[in-house]
Amino acid sequence: MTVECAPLDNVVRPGETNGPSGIALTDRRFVGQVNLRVRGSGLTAAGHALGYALPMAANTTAGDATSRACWLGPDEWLIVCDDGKQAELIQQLSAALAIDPNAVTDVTDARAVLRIAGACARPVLAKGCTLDLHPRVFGADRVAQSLIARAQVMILPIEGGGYDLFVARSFAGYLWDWLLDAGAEYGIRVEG
Amino acid sequence: MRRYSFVQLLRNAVGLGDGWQQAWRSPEPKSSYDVVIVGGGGHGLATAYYLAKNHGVRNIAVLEKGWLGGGNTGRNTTVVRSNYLWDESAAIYEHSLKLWEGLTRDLNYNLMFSQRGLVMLAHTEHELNEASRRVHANRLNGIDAEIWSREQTLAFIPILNGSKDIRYPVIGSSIQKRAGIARHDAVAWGFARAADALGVDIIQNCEVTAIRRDGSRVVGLDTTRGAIDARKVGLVAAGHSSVLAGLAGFRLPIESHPLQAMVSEPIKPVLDTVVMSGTVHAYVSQSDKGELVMGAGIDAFNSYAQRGSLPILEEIASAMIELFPIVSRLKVLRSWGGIVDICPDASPIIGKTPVDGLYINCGWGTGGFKATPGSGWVLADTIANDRPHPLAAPFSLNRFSSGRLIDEHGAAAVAH
Amino acid sequence: MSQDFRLAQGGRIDREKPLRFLFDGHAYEGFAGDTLASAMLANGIHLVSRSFKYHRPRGIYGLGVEEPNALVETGIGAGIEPNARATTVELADGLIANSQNRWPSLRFDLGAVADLASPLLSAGFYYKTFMSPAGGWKIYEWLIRRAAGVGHAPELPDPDRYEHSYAHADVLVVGAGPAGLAAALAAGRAGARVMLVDDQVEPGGQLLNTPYAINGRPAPEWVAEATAELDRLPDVRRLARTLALGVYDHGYVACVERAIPVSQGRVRWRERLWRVRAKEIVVATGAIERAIIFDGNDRPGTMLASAARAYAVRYGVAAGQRAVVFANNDDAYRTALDLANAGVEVAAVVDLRHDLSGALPGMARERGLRVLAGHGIVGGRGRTRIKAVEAAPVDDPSNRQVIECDLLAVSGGWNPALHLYAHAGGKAAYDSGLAAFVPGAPAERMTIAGAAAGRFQLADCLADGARLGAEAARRAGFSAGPALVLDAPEPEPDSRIGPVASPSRGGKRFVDLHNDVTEADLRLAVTEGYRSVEHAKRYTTWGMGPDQGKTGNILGLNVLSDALGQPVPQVGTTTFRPPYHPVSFGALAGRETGDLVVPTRKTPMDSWHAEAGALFEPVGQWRRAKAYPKPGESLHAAADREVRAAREGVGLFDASTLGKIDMSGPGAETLIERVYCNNFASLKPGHARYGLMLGEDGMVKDDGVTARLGPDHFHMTTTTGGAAGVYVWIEDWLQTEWLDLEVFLTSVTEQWAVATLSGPKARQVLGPLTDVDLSAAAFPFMSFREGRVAGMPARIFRVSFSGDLSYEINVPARHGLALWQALMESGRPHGITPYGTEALHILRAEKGYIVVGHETDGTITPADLGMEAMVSKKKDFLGRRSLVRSGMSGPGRKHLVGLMTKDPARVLPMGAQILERPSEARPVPMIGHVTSSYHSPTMKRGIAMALVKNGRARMGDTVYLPLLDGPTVAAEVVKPVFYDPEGARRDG
Amino acid sequence: MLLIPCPYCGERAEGEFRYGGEAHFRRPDNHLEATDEAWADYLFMRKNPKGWHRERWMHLAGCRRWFYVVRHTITHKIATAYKVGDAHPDLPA
Ligand SMILES: Cc1cc2nc3c(=O)[nH]c(=O)nc-3n(C[C@H](O)[C@H](O)[C@H](O)COP(=O)(O)OP(=O)(O)OC[C@H]3O[C@@H](n4cnc5c(N)ncnc54)[C@H](O)[C@@H]3O)c2cc1C
Ligand SMILES: NC(=O)c1ccc[n+]([C@@H]2O[C@H](COP(=O)([O-])OP(=O)(O)OC[C@H]3O[C@@H](n4cnc5c(N)ncnc54)[C@H](O)[C@@H]3O)[C@@H](O)[C@H]2O)c1
Ligand SMILES: Cc1cc2nc3c(=O)[nH]c(=O)nc-3n(C[C@H](O)[C@H](O)[C@H](O)COP(=O)(O)O)c2cc1C
Ligand SMILES: [Zn+2]
Repeated sequence: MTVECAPLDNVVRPGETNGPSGIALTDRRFVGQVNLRVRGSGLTAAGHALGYALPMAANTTAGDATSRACWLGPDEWLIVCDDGKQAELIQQLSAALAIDPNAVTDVTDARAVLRIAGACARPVLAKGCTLDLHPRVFGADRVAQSLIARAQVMILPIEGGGYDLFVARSFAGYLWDWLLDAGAEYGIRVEG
Repeated sequence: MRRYSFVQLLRNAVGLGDGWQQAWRSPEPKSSYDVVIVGGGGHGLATAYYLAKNHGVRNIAVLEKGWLGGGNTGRNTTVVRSNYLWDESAAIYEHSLKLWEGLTRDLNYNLMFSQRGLVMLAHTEHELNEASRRVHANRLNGIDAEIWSREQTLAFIPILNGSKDIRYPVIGSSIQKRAGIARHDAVAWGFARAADALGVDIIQNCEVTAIRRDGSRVVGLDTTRGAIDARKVGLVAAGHSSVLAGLAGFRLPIESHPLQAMVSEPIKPVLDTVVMSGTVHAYVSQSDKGELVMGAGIDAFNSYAQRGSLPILEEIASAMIELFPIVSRLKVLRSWGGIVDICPDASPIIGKTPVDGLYINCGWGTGGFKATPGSGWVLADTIANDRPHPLAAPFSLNRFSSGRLIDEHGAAAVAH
Repeated sequence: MSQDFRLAQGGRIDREKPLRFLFDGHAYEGFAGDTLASAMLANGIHLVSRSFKYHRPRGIYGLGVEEPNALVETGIGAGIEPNARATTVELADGLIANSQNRWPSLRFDLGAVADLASPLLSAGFYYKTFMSPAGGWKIYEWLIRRAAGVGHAPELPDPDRYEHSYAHADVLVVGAGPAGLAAALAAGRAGARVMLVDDQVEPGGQLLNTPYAINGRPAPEWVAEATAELDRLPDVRRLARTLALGVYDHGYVACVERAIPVSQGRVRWRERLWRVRAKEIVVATGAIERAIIFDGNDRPGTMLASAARAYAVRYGVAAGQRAVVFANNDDAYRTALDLANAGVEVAAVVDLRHDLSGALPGMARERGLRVLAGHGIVGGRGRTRIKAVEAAPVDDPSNRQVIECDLLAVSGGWNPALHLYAHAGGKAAYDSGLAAFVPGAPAERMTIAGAAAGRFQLADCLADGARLGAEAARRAGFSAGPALVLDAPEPEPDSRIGPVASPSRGGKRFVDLHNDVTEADLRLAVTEGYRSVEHAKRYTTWGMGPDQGKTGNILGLNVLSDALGQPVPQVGTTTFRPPYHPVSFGALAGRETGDLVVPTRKTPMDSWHAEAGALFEPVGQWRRAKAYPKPGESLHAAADREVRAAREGVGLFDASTLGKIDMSGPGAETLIERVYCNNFASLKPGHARYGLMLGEDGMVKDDGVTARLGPDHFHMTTTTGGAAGVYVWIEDWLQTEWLDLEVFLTSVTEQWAVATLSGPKARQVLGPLTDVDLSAAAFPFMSFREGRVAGMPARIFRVSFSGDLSYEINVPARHGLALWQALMESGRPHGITPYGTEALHILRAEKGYIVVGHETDGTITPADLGMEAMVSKKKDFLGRRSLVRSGMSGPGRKHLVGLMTKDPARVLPMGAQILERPSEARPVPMIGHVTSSYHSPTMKRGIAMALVKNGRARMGDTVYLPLLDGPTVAAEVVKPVFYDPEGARRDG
Repeated sequence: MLLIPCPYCGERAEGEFRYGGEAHFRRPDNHLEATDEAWADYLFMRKNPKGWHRERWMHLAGCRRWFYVVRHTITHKIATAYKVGDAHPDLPA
């Protein structure tokens, strides 16, 4: 088996910190991601394959223990799962959608996933993201695509406060640097 | 017209003069004119001036809906240059630059035309290649232009960030030494004063609300100050061209966008030339009063509001600091916006319209201040002779159906 | 070190915390809570600056952002800030301040000769002179520039940090005076998310500056309670030292927060730009006092009455020991009383009005103050500090009396601070009672409370705030909370305000202190026909200085009104523009400078390139390896070596940056047929084809290879720079025009890492690593296979941009680096050489392949490029209609050709222009230009591609290229394919 | 920075969008037979009104849908936004 290289493997230094550690920053290295495009009758079929109905409301998610579907657009979802599980998901979805127009695309490697956790995660993101992440507006079942500084991201809240940030692989280094820089005010700690 | 001179100034200072007179009259509009120019910006006033001066037309009015020069003439960043890529553009801008060189004395009004040079920075190989293409073309068009090395560039602009370890290090530049800046307001006022002296009626607070036609011919205008008959009409209304064309019943390939500029607080001289950067995206000069005068790009959306949005100003500021780290602690004093009329090929439209006797000059977008005298000159000639001046011919409206566009997006990469 | 002018008691400064500071090298002391200005005044410093044009001595004039005079330089070295307002600089221990715009010293400034020459330097004088000799302007300008300007820019880069933050508010309240506090409380009690910003260190606004009472207790007590309550509300954010700079569309407000100054070490950040998106904005920015026009109204020691009073009440500083108050309104009497109460001797109140029947003048008289009704100030004495004023009856200006004083407190009434309202599109209306502009029709999402609305009674301010705060919360969706009960009785001022100008005896009467604009200047402008308020402004520069006319605008309008014989509202106003108060470049830029200015996109193999010592170049946001020079090797030599390797042996190139779009669905074929001008219907699964994309204008837009993965499934590649644009564009057509097509696009640019192996030995390198049959028969040119490479899942495309045998190997990005390493390893015996973009360009130029953006510039058609054969005659595609416009064909169009210089060693410069025959004439007709040019290691000579008018008809002709450095070079027009024209090698 | 109401995602900052200019201008039917003038009209002529404007936006950093907005070009007020295929709402008075 060859060595797999996550986008930030050369960047992340666990234990690195730039102040009293209020925020934890982690590189999740690989997160299974399947881009699903489907409409009409395929929606139900996709729901069957996943074991739960696709979230139809904009900017919401649905899921179970194995995967979570994030609304990306009126006919588009990102199905997030553990790395390694995506092939199976793709197979199931493709099989279920055989007769419906669809696109099921493995995009696991297209994005890095950075996790920022801690009470100050929100003010850090607020330095570069125009979204209102106030818990009243952006609750646990929400997801949003937006920009953080100059990087496009998908923001997924995590349990216990904090966010998973999905960012195009080539921007990962930029976003990582940006987060470290923005978090310096509160102190940020890189976790392994 | 009483001539301005140092002696006059001195006499008035010591009380020997007989006082200053008004620079132009404010006459009531007459009921009819040979030529009416709509738009009292630099281009409109220059058109009127050259119609009177070069073509002997006497019965001319310039109608301005607000105050003279209150459009883009009064809110631009005053960059004057002629180093455009295509022959057609080079010819008209160079014609204009030559006029600039004698304009202060011609108008007897100090336009503070300052040929301090203009440096277009190159930060990438591609940019340098594009610059090379332009400079080669400029030279063969008789326009002074040079390619400068990184070292020459840095030596000429001491406050420029010379580090090689930045995102977009300066790798070279092109310079036009005869380029520079001028005092924007003075251009409107100087042309107005000189045109007025030749009998042109300059009528402010007079908005054109309708264009009257008899068949395919223009016969007059309705304005907020009454109806005015006209044998010929020139529309020179920059940001509002589409609106006026609409009144005359034809369409233009133009979109109006906000373009912003800003000035810093006045500081002692730090920058002796004009600097533009396409990649880092800003351009700047320092006015004689000491402010840094800056701009960059348009807001993407159509707008007739003379204001733009904050991100543009933030981008200018960050570009400025990238280029000139010492500006970081200086302060921005004021920002403002104008409405620019953008053509699909970033070149202007000058010439006849589908309506007989109606001529148009528009689409100068983000860069027409520099063309003020040249554009006035060729439009005056076009109106007087009812055929396109040779320098104007390539810029006709029908180039859009023929497909013979004059694509100056490259030369206008950063709006100015 | 003594603070001789510090009052024995009072003020909100902390007398326990002395702070030292330097002004012009002299050491002084102030207290925590001081501004630089209050500390200077406490030390009796009244001469602080020189004016812009005439270099007149100037002192502290105001209290805050309205300050027109007291501009100083603070800090040293890299920490210098020019043009800092002494009135807004918080005192910190060790603060260093210096005066500006004077030479050799503040007290003795040679520039002051300008003052003597002032009759020559009237408004706009420079437009009338300096015109001869022709060309003389260069010298005049040099002199003028050196005389102009105010402070000096720092000479070193800024060491400080600037933050940006976005914030969201249901209700944003600007100003924490009584109106703002009440508004924030009312909105906060309703449960709204409130943001309250105020530029002062402490909340309270005017309540700190004058002894008001609320609910029967000193107002500051209420301020403290209100603040405490706000701080307890969970959804209220209160920001001190935060100035709202500008209001933009849809409730977007920019505010800048200053850090708390520290004595030692660095602040964590110096300023933070808050970009607030507010559903509702309550503007409670108060009012700014204005001056009065009179002869010599700029002497140090002259200041706004409200400032003199605040220095006494808030800072415990006597701005003078013997004061004269000059008034045209009742509020000035509060100043007189407050000064007297603070222990300053009030020599007289000079009031332009005759009839002083209001309560406040009455109180002053009762207090025993001398009140000169119907009098104006007509002159004064003192050069660097006022010594006396001359007062005279308005009706008899020559009947002067001299009143000695060292402080002249001037109150010309108040101007509501309407700047933010104007930014939001509000149109002010003139209130002749206040002689001021007040808000007119409402602006979007905005209400205006308190003094900013022209409501100057404290009770009204509080009531306004409470009402508008609750209403704003309601509009934002919250129902009202507990009501605020606030009671603030105070004597009613007389609403009749007097004139803003005093009679003149011919002295200098300033309407704009900073820019030294006088009443006479404005009158001259009108005489000369600059009658529009905008012309008058620009001709005289009135209101264009660093203070933007905050104290002088109304004065000027009154002058214009008089000169034009028009009422003030008819004269109009100039436009308030952001920022409300100057803001640093640093704050606007935030962290978007230096390393973070623009993202640097990196490929999965980037770390390898970096370790290999690659020379990178920016391509859009990407960084790409340009070449891999060995130690001591030049870029050229490296590129040469890399090209040779890729031609003769094998090279490896990182092509990961190419745009990649996955297209699938039953309509995919039709879609591709429409977006490329060449045929794709005949493309079989497993095969790939080069596609050319045109804009609707018929011009070449992008190109790339597209492979058919399955009947309804394609993998499209685009240029690196075109990736985003092409994606958006195709989606546009799909989503808005071709709704009948069932196709899904998914961008997979980042999913795949791409390594291109090229050269005759490519097969030998790849062979051992893969299970795919690489034989030419099994895997021909322009086909693609899926398989494994070094154990990784891969898509291999047999395409070539170099003209030699070549495989583009795509693997999921996580494997990119491993793939690269495996190929390097496998290639080692064959001398595999990584090559960069420079070599790539040479390789493709040798083959005459175009690069969009080099051979095209948005004006080039397929026919121009010699690709008309590709263009389908049968199908419809985007841009097709445009190709048959009259200007798009026929003679005169430029064609892509090759150029070979007569001298093979000569490499033409990129962009060189082409002449039919050598000529010295200028302008001279050009027939084209060089689009790409390199030394070709393969051909061992210079080669170039060019676009030349009618180029294809000129094959074999000689053309001429005049170069910048002198020579005119001759070159032969040839076909634009220099290497392997038959294409045998790529098919090998 | 405008606040653009994406009909799918809700109000978002302008920075997430790409602007597409005038909405609903039509490619001439039978465009291959269209006159040069009609074609130039389609390619280049734009309404550019001073007032209410129907325009195209794409939510690039969001749902990636193109949609339409009715916006006033002087006040920048947005009256409404609608999806492709929706009935065109009337322009406000
Ligand atoms: C911020 C900014 C920076 C710029 N920087 C540069 C630069 O550095 N260099 C450069 O060369 N160019 C620059 N430009 C472009 C330049 O300002 C313009 O191209 C040029 O000034 C146009 O001149 P004009 O006389 O045609 O238009 P304007 O000065 O706009 O005059 C048109 C006039 O028509 C009037 N009008 C409109 N409608 C009517 C009506 N119905 N009735 C009567 N009158 C009407 C308007 O009120 C206006 O006064 C800049 C523009 C802006 C906005
Ligand atoms: N009697 C008079 O003639 C007269 C005239 C004017 C004011 N007043 C008194 O002044 C008080 C007015 O109360 P108010 O609450 O309306 O105003 P205020 O002046 O008390 O408070 C306004 C606050 O807003 C701040 N501010 C202004 N512009 C700002 C900006 N752009 N960003 C951030 N902060 C900004 C100011 O620094 C100040 O702290 C009342 O007590 C009133 O009686 C009296
Ligand atoms: C070259 C140039 C220099 C300027 N310098 C200043 C200046 O020093 N101070 C100032 O207040 N405004 C300055 N302005 C801006 C004008 O005050 C004004 O904002 C601009 O002409 C647009 O008009 P408006 O803001 O009234 O709409 C300058 C404008 C230009 C074009
Ligand atoms: Zn959306």
